[in-house]
Parts: sequence; C-alpha cells; structure tokens
Amino acid sequence: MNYRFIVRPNLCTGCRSCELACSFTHSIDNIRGLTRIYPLDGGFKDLWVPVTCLQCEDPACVKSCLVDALRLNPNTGAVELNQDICVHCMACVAACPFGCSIFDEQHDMIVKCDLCGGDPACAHFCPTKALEWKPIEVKKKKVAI
Amino acid sequence: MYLDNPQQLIDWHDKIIAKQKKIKKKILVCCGPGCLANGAQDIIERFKTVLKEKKISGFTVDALKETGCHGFCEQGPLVVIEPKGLYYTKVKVKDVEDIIEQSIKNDKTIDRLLYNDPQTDKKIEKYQDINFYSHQKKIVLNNLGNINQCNIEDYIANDGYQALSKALTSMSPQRVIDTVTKSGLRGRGGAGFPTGRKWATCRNVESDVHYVICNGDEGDPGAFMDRALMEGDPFSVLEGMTIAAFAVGAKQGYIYVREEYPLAVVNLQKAIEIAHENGLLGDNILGTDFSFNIKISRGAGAFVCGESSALMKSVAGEVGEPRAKYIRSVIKGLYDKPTVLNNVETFANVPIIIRKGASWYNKIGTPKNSGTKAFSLVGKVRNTGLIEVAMGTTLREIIYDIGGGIIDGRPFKAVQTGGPSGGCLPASKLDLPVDFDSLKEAGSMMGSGGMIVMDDRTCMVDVAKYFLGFLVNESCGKCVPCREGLYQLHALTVKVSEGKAEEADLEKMEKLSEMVIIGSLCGLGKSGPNPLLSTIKYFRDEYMAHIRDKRCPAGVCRALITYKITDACTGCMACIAPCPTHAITGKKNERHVLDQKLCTKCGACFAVCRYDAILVS
Amino acid sequence: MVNLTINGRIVQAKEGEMLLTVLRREKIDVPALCHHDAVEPFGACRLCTVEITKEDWNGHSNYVTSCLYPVEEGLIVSTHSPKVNELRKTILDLFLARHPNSPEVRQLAADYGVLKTSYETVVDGNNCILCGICTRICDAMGFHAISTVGRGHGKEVAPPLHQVPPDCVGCLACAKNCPTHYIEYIFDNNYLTIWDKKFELMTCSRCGKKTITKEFAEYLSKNRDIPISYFEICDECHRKELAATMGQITSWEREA
Amino acid sequence: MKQNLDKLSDIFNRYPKNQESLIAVLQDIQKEYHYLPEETLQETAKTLNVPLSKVFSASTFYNAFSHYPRGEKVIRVCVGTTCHIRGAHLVQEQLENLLNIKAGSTTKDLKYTLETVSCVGACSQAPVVIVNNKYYGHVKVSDAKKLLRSK
Repeated sequence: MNYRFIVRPNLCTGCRSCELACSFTHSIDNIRGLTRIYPLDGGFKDLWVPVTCLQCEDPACVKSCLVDALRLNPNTGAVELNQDICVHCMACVAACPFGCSIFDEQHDMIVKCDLCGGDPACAHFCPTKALEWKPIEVKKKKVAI
Repeated sequence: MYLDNPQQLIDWHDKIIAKQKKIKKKILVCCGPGCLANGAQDIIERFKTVLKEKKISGFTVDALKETGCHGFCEQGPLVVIEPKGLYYTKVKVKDVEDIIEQSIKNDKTIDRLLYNDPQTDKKIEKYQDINFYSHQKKIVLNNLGNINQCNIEDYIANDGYQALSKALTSMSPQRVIDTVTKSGLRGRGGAGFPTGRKWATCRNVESDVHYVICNGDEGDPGAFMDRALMEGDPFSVLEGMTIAAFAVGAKQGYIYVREEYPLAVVNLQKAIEIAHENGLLGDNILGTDFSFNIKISRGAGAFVCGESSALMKSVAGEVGEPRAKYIRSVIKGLYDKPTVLNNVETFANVPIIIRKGASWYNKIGTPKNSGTKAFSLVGKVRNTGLIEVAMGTTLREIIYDIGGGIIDGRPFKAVQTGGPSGGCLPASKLDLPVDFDSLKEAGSMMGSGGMIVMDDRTCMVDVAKYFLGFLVNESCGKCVPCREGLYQLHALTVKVSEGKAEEADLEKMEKLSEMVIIGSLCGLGKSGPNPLLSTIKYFRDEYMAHIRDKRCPAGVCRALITYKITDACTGCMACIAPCPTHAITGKKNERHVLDQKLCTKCGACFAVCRYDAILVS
Repeated sequence: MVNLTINGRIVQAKEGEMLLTVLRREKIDVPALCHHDAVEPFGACRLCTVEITKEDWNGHSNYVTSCLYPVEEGLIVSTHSPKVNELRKTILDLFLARHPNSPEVRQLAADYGVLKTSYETVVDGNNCILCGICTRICDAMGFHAISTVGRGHGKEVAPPLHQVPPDCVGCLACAKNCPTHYIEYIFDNNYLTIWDKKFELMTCSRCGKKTITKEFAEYLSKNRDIPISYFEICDECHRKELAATMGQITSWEREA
Repeated sequence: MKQNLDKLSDIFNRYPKNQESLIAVLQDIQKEYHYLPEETLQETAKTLNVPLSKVFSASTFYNAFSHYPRGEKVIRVCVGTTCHIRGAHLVQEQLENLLNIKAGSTTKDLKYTLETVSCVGACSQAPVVIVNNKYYGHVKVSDAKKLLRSK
C-alpha cells in the first residue's frame, strides 16, 4: 500500500516530540543519533515548521554524491544514504538546498531522513497530527505516466 | 606476394623450394643472444663485404643466412655451412675470409675452427655428431638454426603457414581445439595447464570480443628460450597465435614482450608487417572470412607482469598489479573479456601439432607430459646454451650428456629450475624425469625453462637470499604477505648469511614461508618462498653450518669467509691493482701479503689469480 | 539464492554476492583493512582470508579472501580455523613490524594476541598500510588526484611527481576513510590544506560558517548540474530559510 | 631543467591517443630523452587523456623508466641468476667502488649511470655487462676499469 508523509505547519506546536522520536529511533549502540527533523520558527508568531527532507523528485544530494551512496528506495520513496558506501566528503551536506543532509558529529557520519524505512517515528509521536503517515486513498482517475 | 587463397600458398612454397635448390651451399651465421654478445654482427658484415668483393660464381649474399639461436652459445659465434653441416665454433672476424676461401670456394674443412670434444679430445666436423646436439630432440627450435630470422620465404619453405591453411580450410574451430586437447599440449609458461582445455573454456564464454595474448615476458632470470624463439622464428609464434584466434574466435591479439628484448620487438614487428603484406594477418586471411590482427605491447621491466592478470593490466597501459583470480582470465581477462593467454613456446608448438596431428605429437615425451621442452642450460655447466629435449628426459642426461658435466670437473651440487618460483634440486634428484608433475612433486617447478646448474662453490643460502632479494625488488607491493613477508624472509636469509641467525630462525622462516604461500594474492608470492623452502629441505646442513658453525662451506657468504694468500703465490702482482682497498701489498716475485683489516672480501684478487694462490675459507 | 555453510551454520545469500558481504550481514567478525563498500574489492590486506571447502573436494581446502570471493552453492566456510587465525596473526605481526606506531594496527594485532612483532622492525616504517582505499576512492569519485607510487616494499601513496596534486579538489575523502588516519589535513581559518595544497573554503553568506572547498563546490556545480548558489548557504541556514518559506504555506504533502 | 619538447608530438603521433598507448609512449620518451622529464609526463597525461596520477604511478612502477637524467654512458650489470652465481655482484661492487655511486644512480658529472638488470638472456656469457647497449660477456672483476673506458 502507498503512503504519504504529510506535514501541516499550522498544527505544529513546536513541542519537539518529533525530534526526540527521531533521535531515539536512530540511536547506535544506545547513543542517540542526531535528529533529522527540526521544528523551526516559521516567521509568524507561534508558527512552527517541522523541517525535514522533502525527498525531492530530482534530488541535489543524489546528484552531488560521486560514489552513489544516496539512492531512492522505491518502496518508501525515501532517498536513503548507504553508510557503508558513504565516503564522508560532505558534498550532499553542502548541496542540499534545504539543509536536510546533516553531519552527525557524535557518530562521525552524515545523516538524512530515511522515513524510518517506511514507518516514520516522528509521525507516530506527533501529538497534533502536524506530521502524519497516511495511506493514500485509491483514486479513480489514474494518469498514465 | 599477397595470398588470396590457400592454393597460392602451396604454389609459393613450391616456387621457393625450387629456387632454394639452386643454392649449392648455405652459410648459416647464428644470431642468437649469445653469439650476438660475442660479436656475430661483425662477422655477418664481414661475410657480406667479402662475398661482394670476391664475386664467387654461383654465390650471392642470398647464401648467407642470419639465423636464430643455434643453441650452443658456449662455443659462439657459430657458423654452419650447409648442406654438409660443417660446424665452426668461436669464429672471429678474421676467420671469415678463410672460411670463404676454404669451405665455400673449395670443399675443405678448417680444422682449427672445429669443435673439440673434451672427452675424446678429437675434432668433430659436423654438428649432428656433437653430444650437445645428438641428445636433443628439436621440434620447436628446429627452425632457429636454419632460417633467416625474418624471412617469410624461408619460413614457408620449412612448411610454415601450412598448419594455418589447414586449420582455416579443412578444420572447424572445435576440431582445432580437439586436436590441441588430444595432443596433450600443456602450457609451457611453467604451470602446465592443458592448452586445449583453456581454449575450449574461452571459446564457450559468450562475448562479442575475445582476445589472444602471447606472454613473451620471460622474466625468470636465467631463461632465454622465448627470446630466442621471438627473435629467431617470429612467424611460428604469429602462426600459432593466429590458429588460436581462429579456434577461440578472437579478432585481436597482443604479444607482450619484455623490455630487455629489443631485438625480439624489432623482429616480431617486422614479421607482423610481412605477414600483413602477404595476407597471412589482417582482414580475410588467405582469402577466408577469418580476420585477425596482432599488436605488440612492450613491457617495461616488471617481473610480476609475467603473471597473467598483471600482464593484462600492463597491456591496457596500467600499473601491473595482479588481481585475484577467482574469476579466471579465460572468462574475464583483458578489458574484462574472455582471453586466452599462452606463452611463446606454447604458441610455437601449435602449428606443428596442427600440421603433423595430435597422435604424432602425443608419441613424444611421456603420457601426461607430451612433446618437448626447451631449456636454457646455464650456470656452472660445461656446455651452456639453448636446448630442447623430449619431456621425461632425466636431469642427469641433460646436465651430463648434453651439458657435458660441470666446469673444471667440480662436483655437481644442485640444479635450479623454474626461476624465482622454482627450487633447487640436489644430486639425489638427478635421475628425476623432467616434466611438469615430477618437478613439482620434488619441490621445484618447470617454470619457463631456465635450468641453472650449480657446483660446490655455490652457496645455497646465498642462492635463496638472491632469489628473495630479487622478489622483494619485483613484488608489486599490493598484498601484505608478499610485500612484507618476502621482505622479512629476505632479512632472515641475510641474517643467516651473516652468521647472526639462530636455529629458531630456520623454523621461523619455514612457518612464515607457509603463510606467504597460502596468504599471497598472486603466483609471485604464492611461489616466492619455493627457492628458500627447497634449499632448506635439501641443504639443511649448509644452513646449519652458517647458523651453528658460522661457516660458509661454499666460500661465498662474505661475513663468514676470509681470503688468504698461500705459498703458491709467485709474486706476479696481478692481484694488486684490482684490489679496491689496496689491501694487498708485495713486490715482484715475492709472496704478497693481504691485510685482513682492509680486505672487503670483494673477490677481485681471487678472480685474477692464475696460480690458485688465493684461498677462501 | 545459494545456500552455504558458514562455521557450521547454513546461510542463504544472493548469487554473485561476495563472501565478506555475507559474513558482515551475518555479524561474523572478520577483520579487513582494505575493504570499503564505495570501491571494488581489492584483496590487498588478506586479513579477511577464510578457509573454504566443498563436500566433493575430498577433504581438500583452499584459502581465499572473502572480500573477492563470490558465494557458491554448497560452499563450506570456516572463518576462524586454526590456519586462518595463524595467517591473520602472521599478517598482523608483519604489519606491526612495519607500522609499530599505528594505534589501529596495534589494537587489531592485540585482538589477535600479537603484542610485539617477532620480526625485524622496519626502520622507516610509517603508518600507511598501503590498503589503497584512498587512491581507489579518489579514482571512484573521478578525481584521480593521488595514486600509488613505486612498487614493492618501497611503494607509497603520493600525489603525481610528489608535487601539489593538480586534480585534487580537497574533498577529504582520502583522509576520512584512511583506516590508520595517516593522511593529514589542516583547517586554518578560511583555508584547508591537504597534500600540501591550500584550498579556500566556501563561506555561508548568512552566518559565515565554513563548508566544503570552493574547488569542490565548483566541480559539483559544473559536472553534476547543481546551481552554485546552493553551496553559498550552509545547511543550517538552508533549513531556516525553508522554515520561513514554508511558514507562508499552510500545509504541503508528498506522495510516498 | 627545461627540455625541448618538439620531439614529443612525433612520439604521440605514433600511437592512438588512449591509455593502452601509455607505456609505449613513456618508453619512446625515455629513449628520446634518456629519462622522463616532468613536462613530458604532464604532456603525456594531457595528450592521452590519462590522469597525471596514473601516468606517474605507471612510470614509477616499471623499472625501465627513470625520472632523473642519466649519464652519457649507461652501464647495466646483469644480475640474473646465472650471472649472480658467476660473480656478477662482485663486478657490480667493483664498478660501484670505481664510480663511487650505488647501482641505480648517476655520477654527479653525468658521465656514468650504473644500473642492474635482472636478466638479459645472455646467460651463456655470464657474467654480462652492457655498456650503452653493447654486450660484454665473461666479465671479471678486473675488467671493471676497462668497461668504464670502453666506447
């Protein structure tokens, strides 16, 4: 079944549950990982925007990777970074126009949102449904690609 | 003459034979590596001028042939007068006129130039009667002493290119492979892999491109058979490769020749051009739809490039580092395409097998090791040179019958085969038949065919040290066991040769050797410890003498020997000048004195003393 | 799928997979110093050697480097047989003789019980174990800035002509993946120096943070079709910018 | 030292412009200039479209190439097995002493280069020394001086 990741900044309260969930989910050897999601000031009063990877159609991070460590996972739609292949050149960190490839100093590795392999923890723990992982309703009209 | 169809080849052959029949006498001057080093080129020039000057009726420069290696390099430069088979040795430029006057114009023999048999002390007129030749079986090397090096007419006159014509017109590729398989031909490069099986595997790999490569990187120090073949009979190598290409479906071939053989490159290049001009290489060979091109790839001085995967990298213009061969190069070789790689001698065997048939070839040699093998018989043996014997001939026959025994009648100590990958065999193994399997079982290997004979003045520790030092220099440095392991093994042999080793070091060497063998990436490392292991196995006493008694029985290891001047000294002063440290003093006709403090044991005095007055102990 | 037996346990693997990949997946600890998934297996350090056999090999066994050996049906693998352990010990012993000061080498050797080398220490030994990861990654990234130089025991990793490497863009991949941290680099204010080549760093136009080198950014922009403007802002400021932009939209969705 | 690079284009024209020609090109350069001047390596990389690092890697891997100018007279001592057991190392040492350099280097006045070569296939003449491509067989330690004087 196809899912979609929905972000509704207007519902975000800036509670940062998503950050915690992300960080714990990506722990290595019981050391918490760097969060891949950041609720940031949206510019208006009390508006928070949970910033995370948009899983672009034509991702700059994938283009910037010279060793093919970043690849689209067709099952989840996430662009995943293969840590075994990554050579830590920081090209993707510099190239992402949304700043969503991040260097995790604690673990000395580059991280980015992988949608938790198909069940994003942030959406699970979001109390206000500002983040949601929802099955797509089957549409009657289908556009041939 | 461009050959459009096979019939033209036959016509041409007959025409050449008819033409050659008119030449009454042929002067064959050996231009092998040994004779060239002894000045054969000057002799040829002299022959040319004298022949021109004298204008002997019925004789032109055509009668003069610059042949490949005749084999008996010790006696070079060699000149043979055919058809009589007159055999002149150690010919000098000043002898040329004499030879023409006496033996060409007239039918006289020049006694002083004949070979003197040391056993009977009699002059021998014809080379067929000399022991060195009579015990050999020449098949692959047969053309070498008989034909002009790059003359296609000579090659065709000696049935050249008939095998290719036969293969292209009356055989299918599969039948060519079957014939080679049935002949039992095994790779002459050293490991002895069945050639037919290699070709069959390559043919069965589906690919748009197949390659044929000839390995002419004869890196084993002390071996020069392939050099002699490439220089003296290049067409046989080309023909063999072309047949192989036809069998496996290749269109492009490479000959990889080592840098130290410039003449081989020149002659092969010439031969390739001639073959192209005559329709024997290139598009539509002999008018058939089979096309094949050969390119020469020059090595640049790296022993490891004799290893197939390193060689292929070198051909591609890269650093010659081997890769692991869990996927074999017949399947994924040059540019990852299926590739047949055989050595020079293997390819030179192919035309003969195709021409004379598998069962004819099968009868030569022993059942599992058919055919002959060329060796360069060198070292402390009386008759050094290039030889070819049937497989299964014993070491004793080779060293004593053909080689005439050890120089100065000294005792035989060991024979080294297989170069840095092989081992040293002692006197107890003299009756070992020489074939792939027996040598391997004895702890050595066939290798490409260097056979180095050693006498009691050769120290086996020094030999092991020499080979390890060679390999440390030649290791590509990619894998750890070879790069670091051989380095440490060499360091340990140095320790032994300096008398600083302990008994435990011997065991350490054996253990490390085993690890280098199982751990190394390519054949260089996997066989690198062989010279060490075989010398420890057969000459353990000698190692113990170095370790326990701090003594080098052969008088070679410098840290353990002293030079002394004995009463035999006549005071000739010959040794004074060569001594680099001025350690020897003395007046004319008085016994000289050697200052041990200054002596660096370089051996310069020992080498010049004509009175055996310098004692090594 | 092929079935093989590893240390007595039956394991399934994909056809064409290398043995080491399977061992790593099965969490079997086999050391390897020259392996990196970004580049083709090399087989230089030989530490990942394992013993293999098959039922029909009549008791004969073979030693192969698992990083390069494709899995086969019916393969019987022992990763820590006595001979294999002895080989690893010997290799680490040899390493220790050549690189006595490398903490990584010493640690690994100590894990295998080798505390002191039994061979002669190499006088000019440094910490470069010649695993070739740096040069191979540099090649894989398409720069070819450094390579091995020379051969045999005297082989080393160096830039061409032992001079400042013209093709280096300062991506630092060589240094960051060196298993013994031998390749040095220095950050100094606006500059990065590696292989004696000094690089100007990109500076975030918002906050002034330093990111990758200018040459690397220009290379990516030119060869990988990424607007150079992307590199002018650091990741943190990029995120802030995104938040500000998104603040103006109520929600957005992406199909997954 | 600036080198005359005119001859380079001749060399490049002999071969297709790809990596397969690299070693042949380097050999021809070595033959022409007797060593590989830096500029020629850079030109080779550019012309054959091979990274400079690969050119340098290959040129240092193979024994045939030298990166320093060689002497007028190149003396190569064969140290193949046969030559070794017949005393080539003694000849080598004598030459080293006479020239006051180690094998593999060149005298300061650029007159002599002393090198060793692993086997030239003239084993029956062992020990063999090659002076500017001329072979001398059965060389003795006492012949060393003669070799230096030879043409």
